[in-house]
Amino acid sequence: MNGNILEIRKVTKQFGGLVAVDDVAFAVRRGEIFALIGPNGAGKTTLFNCITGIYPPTMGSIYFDGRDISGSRPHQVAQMGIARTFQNIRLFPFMTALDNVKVGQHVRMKAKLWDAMLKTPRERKEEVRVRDRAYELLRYVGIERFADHYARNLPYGQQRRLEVARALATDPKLLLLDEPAAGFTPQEKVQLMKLVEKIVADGVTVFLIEHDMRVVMSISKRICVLDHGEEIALGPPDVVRSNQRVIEAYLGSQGGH
Amino acid sequence: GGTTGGGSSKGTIVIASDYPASGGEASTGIPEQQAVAFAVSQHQTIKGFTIQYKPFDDAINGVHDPQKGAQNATTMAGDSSIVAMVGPNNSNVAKAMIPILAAVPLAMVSPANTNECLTKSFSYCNPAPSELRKGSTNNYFRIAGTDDQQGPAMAVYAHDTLKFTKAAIFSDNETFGKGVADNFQKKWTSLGGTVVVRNDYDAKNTSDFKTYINSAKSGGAQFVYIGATTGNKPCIFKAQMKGILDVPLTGPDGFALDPQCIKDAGDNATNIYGTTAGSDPVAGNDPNAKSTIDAYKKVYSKPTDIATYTFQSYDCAILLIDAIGRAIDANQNGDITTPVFSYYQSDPTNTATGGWKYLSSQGVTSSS
Amino acid sequence: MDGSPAGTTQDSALAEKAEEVEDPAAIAARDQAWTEGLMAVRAGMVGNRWVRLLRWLVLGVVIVVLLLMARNIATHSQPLAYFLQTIVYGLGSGSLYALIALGYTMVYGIIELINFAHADVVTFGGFISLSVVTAFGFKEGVVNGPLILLALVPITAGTMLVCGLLNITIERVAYRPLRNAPRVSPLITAAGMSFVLEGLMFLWKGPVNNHYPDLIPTGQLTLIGTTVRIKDAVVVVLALLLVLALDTFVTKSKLGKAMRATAQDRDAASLMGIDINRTIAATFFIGAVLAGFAGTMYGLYFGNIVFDLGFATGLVAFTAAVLGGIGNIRGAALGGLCIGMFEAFWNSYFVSAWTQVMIFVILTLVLLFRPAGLLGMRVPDRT
Amino acid sequence: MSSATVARPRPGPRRGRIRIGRFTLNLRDRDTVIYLALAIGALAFPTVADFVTGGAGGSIVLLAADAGVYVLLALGLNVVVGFAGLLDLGYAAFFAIGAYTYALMASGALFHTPLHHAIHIPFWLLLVVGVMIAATAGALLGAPTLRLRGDYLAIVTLGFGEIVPRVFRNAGDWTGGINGLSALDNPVLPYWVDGPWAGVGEQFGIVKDLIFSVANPTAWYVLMLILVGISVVMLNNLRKSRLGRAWMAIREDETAAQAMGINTVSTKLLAFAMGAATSGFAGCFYGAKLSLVSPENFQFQVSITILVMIVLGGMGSMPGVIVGSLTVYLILFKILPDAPNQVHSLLATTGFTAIDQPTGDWPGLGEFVSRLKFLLFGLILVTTMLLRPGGLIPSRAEIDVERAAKETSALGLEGAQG
Amino acid sequence: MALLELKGIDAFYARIQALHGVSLTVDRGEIVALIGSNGAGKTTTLRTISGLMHPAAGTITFDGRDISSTPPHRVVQLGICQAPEGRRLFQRLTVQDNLEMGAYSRRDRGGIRDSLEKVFTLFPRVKERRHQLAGTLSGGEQQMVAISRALMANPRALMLDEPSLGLAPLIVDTIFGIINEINSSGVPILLVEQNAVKALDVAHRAYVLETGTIVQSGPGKELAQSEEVQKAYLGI
Ligand SMILES: Nc1ncnc2c1ncn2[C@@H]1O[C@H](COP(=O)(O)OP(=O)(O)OP(=O)(O)O)[C@@H](O)[C@H]1O
Ligand SMILES: Nc1ncnc2c1ncn2[C@@H]1O[C@H](COP(=O)(O)OP(=O)(O)OP(=O)(O)O)[C@@H](O)[C@H]1O
Ligand SMILES: [Mg+2]
Ligand SMILES: [Mg+2]
Repeated sequence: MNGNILEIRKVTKQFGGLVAVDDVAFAVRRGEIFALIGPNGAGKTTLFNCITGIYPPTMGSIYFDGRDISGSRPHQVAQMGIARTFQNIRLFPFMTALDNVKVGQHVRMKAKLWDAMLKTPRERKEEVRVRDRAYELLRYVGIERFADHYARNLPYGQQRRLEVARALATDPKLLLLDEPAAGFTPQEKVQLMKLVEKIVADGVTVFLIEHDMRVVMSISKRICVLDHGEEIALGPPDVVRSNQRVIEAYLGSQGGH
Repeated sequence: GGTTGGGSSKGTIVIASDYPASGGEASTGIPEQQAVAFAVSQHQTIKGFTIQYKPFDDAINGVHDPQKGAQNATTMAGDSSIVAMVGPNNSNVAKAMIPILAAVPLAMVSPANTNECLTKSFSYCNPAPSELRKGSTNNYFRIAGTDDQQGPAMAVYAHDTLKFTKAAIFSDNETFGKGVADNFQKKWTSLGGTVVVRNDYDAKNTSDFKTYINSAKSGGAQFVYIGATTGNKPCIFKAQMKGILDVPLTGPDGFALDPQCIKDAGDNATNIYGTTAGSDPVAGNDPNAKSTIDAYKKVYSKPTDIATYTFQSYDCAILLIDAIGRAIDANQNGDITTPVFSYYQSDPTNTATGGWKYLSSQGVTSSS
Repeated sequence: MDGSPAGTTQDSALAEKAEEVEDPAAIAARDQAWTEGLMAVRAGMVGNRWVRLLRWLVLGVVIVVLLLMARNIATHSQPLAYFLQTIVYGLGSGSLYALIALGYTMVYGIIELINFAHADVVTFGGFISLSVVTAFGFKEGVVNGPLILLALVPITAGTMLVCGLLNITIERVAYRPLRNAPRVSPLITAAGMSFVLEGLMFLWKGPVNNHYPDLIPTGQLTLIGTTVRIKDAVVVVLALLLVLALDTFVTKSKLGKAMRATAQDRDAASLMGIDINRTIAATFFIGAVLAGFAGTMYGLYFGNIVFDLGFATGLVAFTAAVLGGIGNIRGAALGGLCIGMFEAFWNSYFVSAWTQVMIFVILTLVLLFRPAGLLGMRVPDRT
Repeated sequence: MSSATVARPRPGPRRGRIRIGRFTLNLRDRDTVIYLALAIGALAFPTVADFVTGGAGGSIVLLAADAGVYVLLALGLNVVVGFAGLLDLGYAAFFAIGAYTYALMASGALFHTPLHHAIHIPFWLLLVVGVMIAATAGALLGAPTLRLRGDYLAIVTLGFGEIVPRVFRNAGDWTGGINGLSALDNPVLPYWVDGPWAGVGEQFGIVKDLIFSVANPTAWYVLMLILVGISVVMLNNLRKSRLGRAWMAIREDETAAQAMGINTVSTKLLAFAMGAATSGFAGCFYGAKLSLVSPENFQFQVSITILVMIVLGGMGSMPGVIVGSLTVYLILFKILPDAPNQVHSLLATTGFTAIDQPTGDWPGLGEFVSRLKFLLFGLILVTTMLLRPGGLIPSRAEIDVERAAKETSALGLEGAQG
Repeated sequence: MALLELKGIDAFYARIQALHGVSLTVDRGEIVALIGSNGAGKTTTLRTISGLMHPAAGTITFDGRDISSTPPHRVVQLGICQAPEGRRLFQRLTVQDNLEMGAYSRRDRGGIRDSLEKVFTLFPRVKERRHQLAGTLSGGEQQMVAISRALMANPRALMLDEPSLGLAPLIVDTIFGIINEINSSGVPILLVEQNAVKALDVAHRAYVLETGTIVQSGPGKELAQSEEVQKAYLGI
């Protein structure tokens, strides 16, 4: 095993005639913040979906921690240690923030059907542990005071945080964030960056998709750029920023930021 | 049960009934209920006691429900003014009620249960009648012909009188219908007849009988036998035969003698043969029956007020009222079951159908 | 799942993977299948391997049944005539199912409600036209011949109108107030409305079968031993015409488009300037107009109507709508025809006590392979 | 940040709480109060019934025991529909399976089948076996539905609801066909279980087994109470456990649930299995008490009735479901069937017998009321739903939806974003 | 008199009050920006104007008519059109059908065809995908369709709710270009944006909304200089 936590090996994803991801190959290193950028419809979310098992890749394979995970089902992928957030927030709207996070810990719990029905001491102990951990995570992302609120009633920004907390609850080794800063004010973006850095510092690798160049350029170690499903650049922010193809296809005037 | 005293009369005696009186099955249940009410209205007192009538409904959401039947039975058992009941209409409700009322005991007389295993012990009966009563004495009587009689009777008639050899047999796939059809088929084949097609249709889900008619036609059937009750559309079958297959329709009294059948069959209402467990009260010309029927029609004038088992239900009520009289005479302290049974042995004169008379001579109604 | 420790399932899944060496082309082919409707529901289904296994199993069963049917068909004394006649009858009842299924599909399509009361509106329609027909004294033998059609057309039209108004009223009273309530609440009022309608018809026409006079002129055409009566032809042709008209209307007309938009996102639709209340009411109206037609046809074709007819018929018609792909007009028509045809064939060649069982078995199988019905399509769940 | 707009005070921590050993009762919690009231009501019921009817409470107590069957069914369906959000329109199928399991294994029925050997397994054992079989059936029947979402699932379950009773009806060799199976065994409680104090020396001065029979309504009632009690406790535990949260997560957003590592397939199967298991309880009790099962009594109407019970009570909320099932049961099995007789006697006592007499088209008021039953039931359903769209005792989530819906607009536009 | 005017609007979600006496105006030919942090009530304001929610207190007038309790489809027919938050496309209709739905209340066939052409030139990507089902588009593509759909109505007043959300930087530039272009043809625009830099840059006037209350207003450029705004919304 090498320093790569995730390896995308020549992955292609087609929808009918449309090639959404075209023969993409790169690796995410353990402990880094890796960003995936590219114009709208470039195939970024699709690649996330391939990684998390929502779609099987048409061709190619994906290795996580040295194991081939292509074709695994989403819950298996989550069990192995990949968590994600969604481009359009997908919380459990009629569950409290606390319960949302508790659901996140599902894979790391051991209680069996009988334990639950009979409320065995084992189960009770585990529930206490899960509850404490959930509060801890809510505190971690800064929304502990919303613990009792239904997810749907949280303001948008807090929903994003909650989604992160829920993802972290699965104890991931790799966290995929799909446009985490969308709809944030600059202030909130700064807070988000801090949060992401904290997460990485705690030993989780972060792989994110983001359109805000200020966020991307300032926190990511390396960036991969997709255009029309193809990889057009890969490297540290400085290199990518000055790449002519990237500027043409994606950055435009904002490239300077 | 027992009789209670008090008031101006010596006391009040209540006769109960248990029929499906709501939803689709009300087409038979309500007239049955009305017939009992009518019988009671004709005999408001007996030997100084006032007779009252209390109907129970065993249908839930329009379908007869044995659990409801059992509940009704428990209520009857707990109500000391109720001495006997008429009904039920459905054999599986009877199965739920018999064990409860046998323990009391409280007499039940059904105009409509035809399942032979309720009273007769055949090897295939599960449970045997005695098991059903769980050791108590018999409390259950009926005046309806059992399924093992009507079917064979028609088979013999079709074979010997009509000289047919090829039959198409159908049923509504319900307790009564399938029972008679099975028994018909057994007898028919034993007589050497050919069965060109045998199918049991789902009455609720079937409106289109043309495929069945077609299968009968292409097999060259000389007549059709359907085991069903009127509500389960045998006569609509006949209506749809129009222009496709012009052969007689035969069946049990469950529909064949029901005036509703003539309506259902529309302009194809000819050539229908039926067996009956007794003499047909409506078509027959027993003057006694006719006057009763006319009196009933005066009160209940709608055509839908007469259906299958309506006058059989009336008979059951009359039977019970007479038995109550005997019980009072014999001072049997409210034991109606014994008089009811003894009544079968004697010679009745005042019922609308006389149906039970025919049956009692066959000795099939009680297995005591 | 609670029973299996986290590790084992995943390990075995990986082990399986390792054994399977599939060439890219095969993977691509499999993928193609996914995109065609299956992929959409990948989330929430059993692993590939099981699906493939099941597929073979089911295919086997289907082949056996087909062979049996073929044998029965072939060994019949008049194979061809009997077969064709069965088709004719299957088409007849199938087109009635189709008509009723349309009402379910339209309402479901727009407000995702299984409108349990729909088939009762059909029955209601039948009773209305029956009453008018009786009031005018039309009976078999009294009036016949083509002239009767002159009377039947306005009667049917009137029935359709009355049913439409009735359905709009029902929608207004029982469904609209619950438009934002939990999904099942309107389902219960729909069941309640069904009881109410059946209760009313029970009071009105009693519990018995009501004979419906056989008014369509007699006359028939016999070819290769197969008889097609005017009745059969009228029902099938009119039903198909209506389906076509409706389909064109929904796909082409502005109101039709408004319906589709309203179905998908009510808020957004109203932001386009669509009056959603009117659109939903219109949907109910159209569904009920078809119901009125179906009710009259039902009476004329089968010769009777009973107050609780809707209960069982509705179940089958709704099944037909689902089979075809609920929300899809052509799907409902196809589903109705399929079920009518299947019933006819099963009754003709097999034991009819199992007909209903087989219908639902087939429905389940079809949904197993096309989770959105025969013609239904589902948009993948985008993340 | 807009925390101020949504922040709401958390309920006071300690007030209104009673501690009993390890358990704390929170009297400010609506559900606790309802459970408490139900429990007290249930315990007092036989005595009260006896008192009110002047010693003839037996039939009411039996009625209550029968009602328990539906309570169990509703609780089970609530797991599938209310917790996991899987609309099941064929729940009666599992009820049928439970009842037939009892019927075949606790009667002479199997003697008449190709097996030729009757099996008489005691009721108490069959409770467990029946639950297992029903749960297995639930999982098996659930399997093909798992790929389906929303109402496609509903229609397949509806299909099962139609298939299962028909199979029982058509497989006459094994199931008694249309005639069903009857004369099933009654449960027997050995004397050493109910203790010498129960049936001391009636006949020979020796203790004897307690036999459940019609003559002994309280026994049935207590048995049902215990079954309901066990189910309520277990299902409530489940609801608040890891599994319960997984069900709710699936209900809310299946894709997101998967992404959280929930195996939706097995979790949904478990929901079906748990729902079916509860109906297995109900089926055993039903068979044992009625001593009869027949295919006609597990039709679509039963499934719908149970669904009506849970929706009317408040889907997802267990006390709501209990109250709902009791209410609907009371209406369907007591109030509506009794109405005509009530009218008869009311008219008789008030002297208005004239309008109770049938004349011409008028069947008499009592009879008329009897014909109104269908209509009345329908009207009750519609009006209750209109007045309380979330049910009589809605779950917390539904209270919220309802409020939002009411206040968002009178137009019927959606409040929440799609 | 202003074309669109809100006076003292209160709005509620269940128990939660989302707007507290919000007053604002949009004049003919103006671009007005509405900025504020998450959950401030921006979307709620737009929903109230569109008639998707009705204010508990206060009045909304458009062109002199009170539209406080007008249903949304009537509001659209009056000429106020909105590209809602969260795109809200008709997922199972094709892109082209979605665009046609945008022109639902228009009757001029020729005009509709012109608008379609115009939208296609603005967003080539949309043209490329016009036969695809809207539900399968990528997030950004959906956003483009949502904006295009609003343009199809040929509105008298346009409201855009976070039009740049989820768009690539290049497209964001395009969007703001388009906003200017539409405005220069005389259509007033009420713009809700997180990207306050750009929003304040194009806006003639702007309002700052905080927890349901307007806390600041003034010409866009001026607000961009304001210290609080800079700190909270410009990330400076
Ligand atoms: N299920 C699907 N069926 C058909 N086409 C699809 C499907 N999912 C995605 N696509 C197409 O694949 C392409 C890539 O989509 P994807 O969501 O990956 O883009 P993206 O890079 O995330 O873009 P954005 O930044 O706008 O979110 C898009 O053109 C989209 O239309
Ligand atoms: N459907 C709802 N139910 C309950 N509360 C809601 C709902 N929608 C919004 N809210 C609340 O109303 C307030 C205002 O929300 P609104 O959506 O108008 O904010 P916004 O300014 O548009 O924020 P954003 O930038 O996140 O879109 C927030 O506190 C939010 O939590
Ligand atoms: Mg994306
Ligand atoms: Mg907003």
